[in-house]
Amino acid sequence: MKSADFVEARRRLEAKPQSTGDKLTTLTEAVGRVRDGDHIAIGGCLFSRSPLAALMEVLRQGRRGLTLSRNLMCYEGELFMASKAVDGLMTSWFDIALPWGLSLKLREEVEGGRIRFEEWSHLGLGLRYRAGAMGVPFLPTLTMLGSDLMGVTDTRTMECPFTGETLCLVPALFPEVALLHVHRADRFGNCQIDGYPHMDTDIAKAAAAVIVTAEEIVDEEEIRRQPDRTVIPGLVVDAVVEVPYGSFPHECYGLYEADFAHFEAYTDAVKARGTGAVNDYVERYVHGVSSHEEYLALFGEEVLERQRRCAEELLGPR
Amino acid sequence: MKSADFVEARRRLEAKPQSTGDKLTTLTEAVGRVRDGDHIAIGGCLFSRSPLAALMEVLRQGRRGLTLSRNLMCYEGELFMASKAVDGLMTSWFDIALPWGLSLKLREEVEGGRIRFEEWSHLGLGLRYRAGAMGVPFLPTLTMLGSDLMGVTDTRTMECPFTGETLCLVPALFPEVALLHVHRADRFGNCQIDGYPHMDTDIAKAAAAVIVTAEEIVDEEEIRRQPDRTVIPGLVVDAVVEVPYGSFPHECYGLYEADFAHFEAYTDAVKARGTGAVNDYVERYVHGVSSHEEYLALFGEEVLERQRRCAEELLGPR
Amino acid sequence: MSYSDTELLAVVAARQLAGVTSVFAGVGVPLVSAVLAQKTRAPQLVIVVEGGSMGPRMVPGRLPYSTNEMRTAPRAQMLPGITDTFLFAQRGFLDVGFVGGAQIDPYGNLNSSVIGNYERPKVRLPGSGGANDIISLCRRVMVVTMHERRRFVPKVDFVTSPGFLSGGDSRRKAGLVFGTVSRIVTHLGTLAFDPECRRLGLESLHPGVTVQQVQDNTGFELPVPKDVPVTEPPSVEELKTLRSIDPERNFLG
Amino acid sequence: MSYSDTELLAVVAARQLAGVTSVFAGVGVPLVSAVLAQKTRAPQLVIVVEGGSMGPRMVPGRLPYSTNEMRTAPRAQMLPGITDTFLFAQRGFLDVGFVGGAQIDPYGNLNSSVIGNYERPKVRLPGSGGANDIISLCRRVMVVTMHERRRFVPKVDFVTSPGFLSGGDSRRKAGLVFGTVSRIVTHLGTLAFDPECRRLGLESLHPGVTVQQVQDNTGFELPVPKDVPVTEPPSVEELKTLRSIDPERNFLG
Repeated sequence: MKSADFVEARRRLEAKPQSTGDKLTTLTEAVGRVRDGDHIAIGGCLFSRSPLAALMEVLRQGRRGLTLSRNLMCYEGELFMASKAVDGLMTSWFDIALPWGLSLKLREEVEGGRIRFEEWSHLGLGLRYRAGAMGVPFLPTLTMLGSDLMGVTDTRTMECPFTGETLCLVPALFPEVALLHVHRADRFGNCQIDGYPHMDTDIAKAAAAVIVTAEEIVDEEEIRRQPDRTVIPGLVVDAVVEVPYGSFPHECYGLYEADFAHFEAYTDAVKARGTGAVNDYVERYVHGVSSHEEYLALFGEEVLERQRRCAEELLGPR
Repeated sequence: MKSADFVEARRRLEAKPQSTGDKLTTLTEAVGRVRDGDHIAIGGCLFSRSPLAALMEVLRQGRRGLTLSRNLMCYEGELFMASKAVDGLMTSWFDIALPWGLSLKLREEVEGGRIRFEEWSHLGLGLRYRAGAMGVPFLPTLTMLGSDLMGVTDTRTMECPFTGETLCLVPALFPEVALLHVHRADRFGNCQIDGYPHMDTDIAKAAAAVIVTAEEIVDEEEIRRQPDRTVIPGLVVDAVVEVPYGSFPHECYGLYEADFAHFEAYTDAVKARGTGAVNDYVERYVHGVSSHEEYLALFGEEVLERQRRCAEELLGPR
Repeated sequence: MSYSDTELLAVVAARQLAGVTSVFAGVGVPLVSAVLAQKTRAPQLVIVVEGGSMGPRMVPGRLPYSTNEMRTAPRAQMLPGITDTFLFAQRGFLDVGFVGGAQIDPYGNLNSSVIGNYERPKVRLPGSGGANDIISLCRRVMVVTMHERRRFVPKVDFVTSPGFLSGGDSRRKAGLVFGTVSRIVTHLGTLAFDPECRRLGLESLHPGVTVQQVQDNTGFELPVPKDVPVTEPPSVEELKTLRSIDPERNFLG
Repeated sequence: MSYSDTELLAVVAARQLAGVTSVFAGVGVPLVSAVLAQKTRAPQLVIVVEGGSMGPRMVPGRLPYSTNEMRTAPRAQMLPGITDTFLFAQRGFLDVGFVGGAQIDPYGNLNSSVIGNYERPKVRLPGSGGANDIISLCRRVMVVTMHERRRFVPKVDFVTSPGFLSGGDSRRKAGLVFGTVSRIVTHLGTLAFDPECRRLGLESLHPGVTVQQVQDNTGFELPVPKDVPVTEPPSVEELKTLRSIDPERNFLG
């Protein structure tokens, strides 16, 4: 799957009006920046700190022809396929997790030749984002060498000019859009994340446009009180939106645990009724509501509260 | 100046007994790991979070034939030259800072052809450590290209196989020893740093042996309470020592400000009496004392307390 | 004390971690084994999980389902980013890695991508995740898996994670300078590689398992040494500890 | 209101930052100028310092002596590592960079390494620090410097930081795809590059300065445009604000 090269990617950044000002906006406006055909890189990992509210809004706005990349892709990938919003997926792994079995939707689409599925190793894809973040065309690595992954991706081997060893070069990836969910941000887009950093900072720096949802928008003085906790500077962010429970029913470290019962109900439905159940899910959770608040109401206060307690039990109060 | 290549560097790591156990020791024992001829990479930057207590101990133990590398090198480099402990210096900048003028000692040694002085750009040297930390033989960059720095360093240019652009490749640097000073560590060597990270984590991962001094050794549970603040894992550390004011009279972010009056007195002495004053300084501050406690006593409680207040005034209480 | 196949596998894998400083483990049996090892023969073992957790203390009954959720993090020593976690392995800091796969061949190559043709597969599997990286970068890797004929195949449909490739020095020649696959640990026994040709052979049998049984469950010929050692059965202590780690048997089946 | 050469330089440099989003500035006059710009024409300006500080609010009277001490950090928005700070520039996020040097040639190449022969120099200078990186990686770089004949030389003894190298497209050909040196700001005037041959020429004069004076302080011939614009003198407001930033005149001399 194609990506801008590092020269085009930088020119694109330079051509964009850069702002260090206020970027606080609504989810609708922020996600409205996504265009048909864009490559969207998704922050978080699997069902941890996924920008689900933003992804649901992308679907609600009816985007088409997208490419999605994510280091480990969860059922959000199924929702995009069911919505026919996506042409290509780039990942190192696609599933929910061990207890919930293989993704039937992915199987149908790939086995039926209906989607481009490009697979990398976990580190391989991570280094693609990192090369992008660094503004270089590639990074050298020892991973992926010798495997058949080399043959199905745009990697190269080279002889190291310093050592003569064989290296794998993974090309930089420059997505059009990064969708990220963080713990807190100020209105200028300076972001802080608790717990796992995942690949969010690399994705933010690599992308041409960065859309952030945050559990909480805090006063800029709160960010400035602990600048060593900031992981994404406002300088690279285009839009920021306050979205409490913006990852739900995926988890947000320290705040709420993933709702495993929800995963179970979803996969049970797919097992029972086939991938039509994915369409039903999209109907109910994407198009059946008009906002993230209505979406959360489908889960109910009690469940949100319960998952908050689960997180606190596990990691202690914040 | 030579460095192990990435294959040798990894073999060296694998040959070393690796420990996840207790590494708490004394400054004398920890620094006793340094051998004549070693390449020591120095953490912190200029007069910020320098591992001065450890460096003074290296001199006290009489090491010879060392190479020192540091992104910006401060007067500690002068002390090593005056002690004839060092054969080579690798840095991007050598001085104290603007108000204190050029380093007379560096001038004498370089202009007299008595020391190997290898200069990189700041990022160039940073990427050398980072390549080492990543376990790859080089990293590509656009910096240093076209400059005369290319001709005096072991950089290469290559044509990018993806884009055809000319890239500068900086080779990985794998020092024998990393000397680092951090805010807090547990006895297993898990380290946390406040404020500026500088290049410490890259240096720690790149080096064959890692010696850490910490302002405070804390219970492991305190580290585990905020694992997202840990920047160097115990896994990579060989020795850890509690050394309060371990950077003094350099600064430690948030804890004490650099003692500029001390810099002034030092440079005034050099200006007045020539580089013999550097030898005098070594006599007094290195060999005139037998421990870091005695060294601190030369500054006096009052000065330490004053510099602590300066830091608090500037950044607020911790 | 009786035990299930999965329990046996977990106990045997845990024993492999005696003296090990760090283990790169995925969720399920590998992680349960690592926790068991910590509580038995390897108290200083640092568990590393690819989602970015070093040295966590897993909470019994709250074991994670994935490598990057907060259940994987309690009281960790460090939470590096995912890319940086793998780079610790690339630099050479990580001692042992545990991996698995849907197919494994006589050279230890693993497939977790597709069954059948790559472009139009019969079964599309989840993919490498970190398996390719772990087997390429850790010092020593062990494959931990149930022993089934459909899994042990003469040739994998796709090399997702490289073992010894086509044997001999082909792994080294491909640029994989470091790391090695040291052993396959299954619920029937352990398999190891010939030091020259790098083909798998039987190394040991678990209690009550016959050579024939292993061969029947392996889709290719396994050389058998003259005297095959037999594994010490899981002790009561080991089993009790194991069961206390996963009391709801989410992973022990 | 009268003003010193350094004050004039700081005011003129600050004006260059109108509309700029971020400036990569070293300590001394560049940093003072950046703070002045923030307080006058560029309230949203994010100051970036190579030691790893983004968006700090400098404390008047406690300005830093180096790019990485805590005086550079108060109430910053972020404190990235040094390498990562430069990588923001390499990726293209940083708008303007301010640099200086002991020598500068007609193509804007800077020397901060040695005077004389490289191996056995007459004067060993501190070295590049971040200057090479800033001029190679930022979008636009301005040289901010006192205007002295010994500084403006026909050929630098060593190219520490590349301007337009030998002119024309030689910078691009060396692989420096991005960034440009847009202007030299001195206490006498500003110099700019010919868009084709990339040689310096006079662009503007500060109040009361003659062309001859500039030429006398420049070690090579400067083309002079027909009508040379004259800089607006520093306003009372600008000077008052400037002096409030460095009340002890550590950097304003």
